Amino acid sequence: MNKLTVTIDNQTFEVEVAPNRTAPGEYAVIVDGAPLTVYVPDHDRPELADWMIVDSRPYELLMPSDLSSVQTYNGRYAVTVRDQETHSVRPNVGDGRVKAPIPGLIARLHVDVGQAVEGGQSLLVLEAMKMENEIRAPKSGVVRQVVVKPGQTVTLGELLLEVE
Amino acid sequence: MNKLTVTIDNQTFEVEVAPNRTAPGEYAVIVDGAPLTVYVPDHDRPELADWMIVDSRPYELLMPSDLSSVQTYNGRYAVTVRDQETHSVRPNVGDGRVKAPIPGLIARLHVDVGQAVEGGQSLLVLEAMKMENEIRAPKSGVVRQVVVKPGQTVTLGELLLEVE
Amino acid sequence: MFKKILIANRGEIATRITRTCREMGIETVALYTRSDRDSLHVRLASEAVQLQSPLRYAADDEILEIAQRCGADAIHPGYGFLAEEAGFIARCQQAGVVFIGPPPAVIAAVRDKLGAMERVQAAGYRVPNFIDLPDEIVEAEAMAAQAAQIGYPLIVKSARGGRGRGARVVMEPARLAEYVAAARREAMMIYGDDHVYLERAIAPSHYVVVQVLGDRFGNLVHLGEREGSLLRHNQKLIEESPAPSLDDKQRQELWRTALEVAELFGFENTGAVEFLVDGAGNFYFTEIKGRIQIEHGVSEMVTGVDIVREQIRIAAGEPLNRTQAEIPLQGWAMQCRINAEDPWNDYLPSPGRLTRFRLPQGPGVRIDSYGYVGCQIPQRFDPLLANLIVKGENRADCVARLARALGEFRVVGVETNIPLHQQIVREPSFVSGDYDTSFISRFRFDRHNRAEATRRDLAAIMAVAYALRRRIAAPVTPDQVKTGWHRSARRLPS
Amino acid sequence: MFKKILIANRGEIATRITRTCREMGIETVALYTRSDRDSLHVRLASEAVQLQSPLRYAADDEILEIAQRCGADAIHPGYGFLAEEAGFIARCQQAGVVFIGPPPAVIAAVRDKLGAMERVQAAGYRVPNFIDLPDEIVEAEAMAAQAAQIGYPLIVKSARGGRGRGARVVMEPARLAEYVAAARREAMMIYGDDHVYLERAIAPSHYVVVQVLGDRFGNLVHLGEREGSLLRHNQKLIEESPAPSLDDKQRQELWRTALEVAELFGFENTGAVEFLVDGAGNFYFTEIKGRIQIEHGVSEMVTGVDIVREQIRIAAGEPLNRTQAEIPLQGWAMQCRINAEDPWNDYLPSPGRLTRFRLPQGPGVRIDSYGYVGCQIPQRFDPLLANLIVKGENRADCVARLARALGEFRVVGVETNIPLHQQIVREPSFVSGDYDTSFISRFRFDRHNRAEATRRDLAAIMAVAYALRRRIAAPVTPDQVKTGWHRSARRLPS
Repeated sequence: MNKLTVTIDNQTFEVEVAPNRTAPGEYAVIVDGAPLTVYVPDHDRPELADWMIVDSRPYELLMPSDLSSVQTYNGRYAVTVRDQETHSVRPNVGDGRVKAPIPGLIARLHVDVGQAVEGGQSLLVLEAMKMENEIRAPKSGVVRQVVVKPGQTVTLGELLLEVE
Repeated sequence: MNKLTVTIDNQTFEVEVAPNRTAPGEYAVIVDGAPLTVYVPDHDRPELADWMIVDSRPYELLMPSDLSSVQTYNGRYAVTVRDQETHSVRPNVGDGRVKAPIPGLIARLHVDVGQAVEGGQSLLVLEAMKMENEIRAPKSGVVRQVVVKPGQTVTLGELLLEVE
Repeated sequence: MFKKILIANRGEIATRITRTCREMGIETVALYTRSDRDSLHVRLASEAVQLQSPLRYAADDEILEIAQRCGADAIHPGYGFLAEEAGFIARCQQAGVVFIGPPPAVIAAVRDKLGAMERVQAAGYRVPNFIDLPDEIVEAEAMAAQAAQIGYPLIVKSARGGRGRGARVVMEPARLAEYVAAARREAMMIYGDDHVYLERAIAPSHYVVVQVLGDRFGNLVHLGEREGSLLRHNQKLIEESPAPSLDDKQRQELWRTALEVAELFGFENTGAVEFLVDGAGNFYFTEIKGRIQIEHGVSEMVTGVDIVREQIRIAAGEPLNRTQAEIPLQGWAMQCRINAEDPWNDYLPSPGRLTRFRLPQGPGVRIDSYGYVGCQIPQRFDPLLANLIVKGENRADCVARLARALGEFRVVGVETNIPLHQQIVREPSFVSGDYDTSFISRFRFDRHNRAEATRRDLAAIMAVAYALRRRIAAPVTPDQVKTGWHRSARRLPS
Repeated sequence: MFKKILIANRGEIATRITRTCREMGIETVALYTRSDRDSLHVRLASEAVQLQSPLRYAADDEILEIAQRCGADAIHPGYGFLAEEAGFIARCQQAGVVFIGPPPAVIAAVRDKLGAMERVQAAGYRVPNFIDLPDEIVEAEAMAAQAAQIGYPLIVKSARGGRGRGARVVMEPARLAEYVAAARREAMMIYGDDHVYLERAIAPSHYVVVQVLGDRFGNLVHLGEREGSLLRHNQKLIEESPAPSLDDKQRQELWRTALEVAELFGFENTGAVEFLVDGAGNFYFTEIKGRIQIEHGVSEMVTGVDIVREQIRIAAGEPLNRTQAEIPLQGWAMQCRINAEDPWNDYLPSPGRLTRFRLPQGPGVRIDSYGYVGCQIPQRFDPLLANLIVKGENRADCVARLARALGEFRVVGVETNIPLHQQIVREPSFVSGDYDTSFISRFRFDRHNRAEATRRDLAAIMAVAYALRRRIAAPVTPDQVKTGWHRSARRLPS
């Protein structure tokens, strides 16, 4: 039995979840005290497990592996899942290391090492798919290092610069 | 270099095929003396290798693993591929053992053990997808054994009966 | 308007109905069996309930109970299963659940194929010669005596099913008893009733139906006609609208007749008034289908009317929101039924999991299917996997578009009849529109009239495919080539 | 008619053009770069040639050479790249290859955005206030002096590109120099020419264009209008036809004006005459696009005309085969541009391999895309992945259908803006049709007005997803739960 705090859009739920040992793919879930049965039809084929049935209500689902959102027939919902037995299940972000969110070409650099920046300030422009994409500071601080130069091609996740 | 005899619909070609050692995915092919270059764009991902480019002509392809046909944008072509270094590359069929070509229910049996049958004669009726499917004798002979009974469910490839 | 509709069907038609309900803001209850659970009609529903009865989608009591339990205020039957069961419709009415279709009295009248023909004949319209074949006639001689009154060739038809499944053409007296027995058996299997009748075959002929819409206030309109003469074993392969076999004068007369016949039956909701057209252009009423048909999309394409939406609106008691003059007939539409079956292996059904399912796209192309990549196509049910419907400005554009769309449509995981359709749409008699019900019997498979240059390219391709498979099956080393490789290749799953 | 057409483009438009060529029986030559090779436009072509020049699809010399080598008798440029390059068109003519588009003199006239506005103004039609900003004006003061003549807010536009990429709105003098520099840079990058001009912004307003077709015999017709007021950063997100912002009287006047303006330029082939409509209903000519546009399918849906087919026919010297009266405008159509980008992460482009690509199906839905399951979406090019086009009997049906189709459309492997479109099509101002170019700036992301019952279900679902992932990442044993598991979970690719 996992005790979780789940936020969907702006609403937070206390959720307990436990697999039904006698019915594979079925989970007994209690949301804010109300019991629900969640069935994972393709539980034996995780690569196809893109839908679930809550009581009798089917939901097609798309979600990133960090469970930070979910897309259904009706659109996208912002999600956070917190395991009450641990502090956080989300990857630790915002440590100031700015990585390329997409492969591309460094078109322009707006900051130098040692420069003070404010959170949200434009750090550089990454050109990809014929678009100029501004990369902004994740937090206020000082630029500690700049790893890339204009004209340089970067790959996904490559460290660009660091704000301290 | 493989020497093959390839029949497409009703036309037979003598074909030699050799991989280009310096260009991965590229094959030098000689068809009835005429040289062609065949490129397999997804040669490094065989599960996606469903198209090839002949000289500059792309072909999308669907083919069974026994290479007995090929479907392209323009339709289906009957195929035989014979390796001149061996007798046959096609699985040995027609040995008289009649197997279920589809899972289903034995609706009716038309023959008994010991009965003489002619090639093409109806042996039994297999019900599947709300259709009655007649299963016919692969060759003339005598029914040696009948493995199934009416009302029985059979799986794909299950032995039904044998004609000797 | 309804809040929630239970859709008592499966596959492409259940998915099709779900789509319109979604657009109308109506919740849906889907039904499914274990083997059918992957279908899009389940995934796209607001609620989904697994059927327990072995009767599956024909489990009338269970389905009505589910509708009540889920709070559905209406049931859409689709086609087949519970679509034309007067008893079921009456039980729905008693239970306070609206049945989306004609009222039970209308259904009873049109499902009585013999009575319907008699009524239409009595009203002065032409019908084929026919004669009842009551159950008590089981001796070959007695059958032959009945048959002699209408002559050969004739068709044995289910009194409940009419044309379609279970119907059998008898060319000569010697086969009559055998075919009647088979037709009775199949009618029992499909319709639960082995009552059959004999009808003089008008063959070759044209199968033409007029789609009608009628509300409960007596307003009745048609949505043009469809031709479905391209059949194999009484199953339509391709349908089109307008009918290429009719000229404009015949067309007008057919529409008028269809509306008059529908009025004879007090017809309500949607249905198709069906006719045979002989070589001389005479048309013969055969039956009224009191339900939506697989090929309804063809009429939707030429009229712009969503027939399922109109069915729902009419069942909810709304009047038709258009007059005949407000229903333009524009362009030309055709539909290919894409079946999971193998035409090169006796049309055996081909269940399996779809590993590729690339739909054709672009202008004038519509797909109605329950499939998607990853979907398991069940073996238990009808092999219809998808309706491919295209529209063009005229018939020539429409045929070219259909050929283009078939070429783009790629399915891996099951065999399909797409290559068969590809051959049909290139047949000169199909391209010219000059075909009738004898088309398939005259159709030669694998006509080898294709470009030699393509065959040469394909020979090269198949040689490379052979070389690739050899490498995948077992990395080639000189030893293996000479010794055991070919045996291992034979063990590959085919 | 042409035997073989080289399609000098990529992605959805190249695929779109290929489809019509297939239907016309015309062979095609596709071009591709290494990163673009998976695209459907390559797979569906009769021939495909890999581009060598780093200019890629803008490599005019290489492309003309390929056309000649392959024996193509015509080139279709699609949009962008070589679509409106008068010099290239002239070189095609000299080489004996037909360019499918307007003649070079017409292109030169309409690409000269300043000259075109002057000409239309001189003919008595309303245009926005504008002023040239020659290259030699680089000082902020000089710029400000020019700008002061037309007033703020104003738009900096590329003299070659017009509205769209590179255009920038300037609200106050302080930002003018900065924005002009940025616009010049982007104009150089996109169009190879940094000439810009200033135009008084009419904002909020409506962007309305009239699609026209003209043959070389002087026949000119329109295919109704489209509204494209729903923009983000000058990129249209949703287009529709008819324009909801116009009444029938305005519509008629707009059509007449568009045809008169097109005639002013001796317009030939297909194009769009573009207007801004202010809050008072006055419309201002802004430019003529001398090419097919991304959103042409919307006009195809309401007219039934295949615009690409007409382009090809006109370029082949055929006269228009219909009069204005023979072009019915029926129903309502809308298009969503589905981009491979992440609206929840600053709209960053999202290249990747499509592992799911489930298209919406059913009545009134059309998809134009180059994608399919297994296709690699490249990073180098425009993020446009698919045009989703739907048609309904009226605007309300069309909006409902669009919402339904967006819900069915499932893409895995790249992020898309589908969820953004889903929010937009439920916004009251969009649903009512009462929106203008200020829509996106007033649009609030993630408006939380959805059913609480759904949120509760999703909370349960996310809890199960969490439990499932935990099991997949590492089978749960009591030890692992308490010790190291959460660290390993963080190492999952996100």
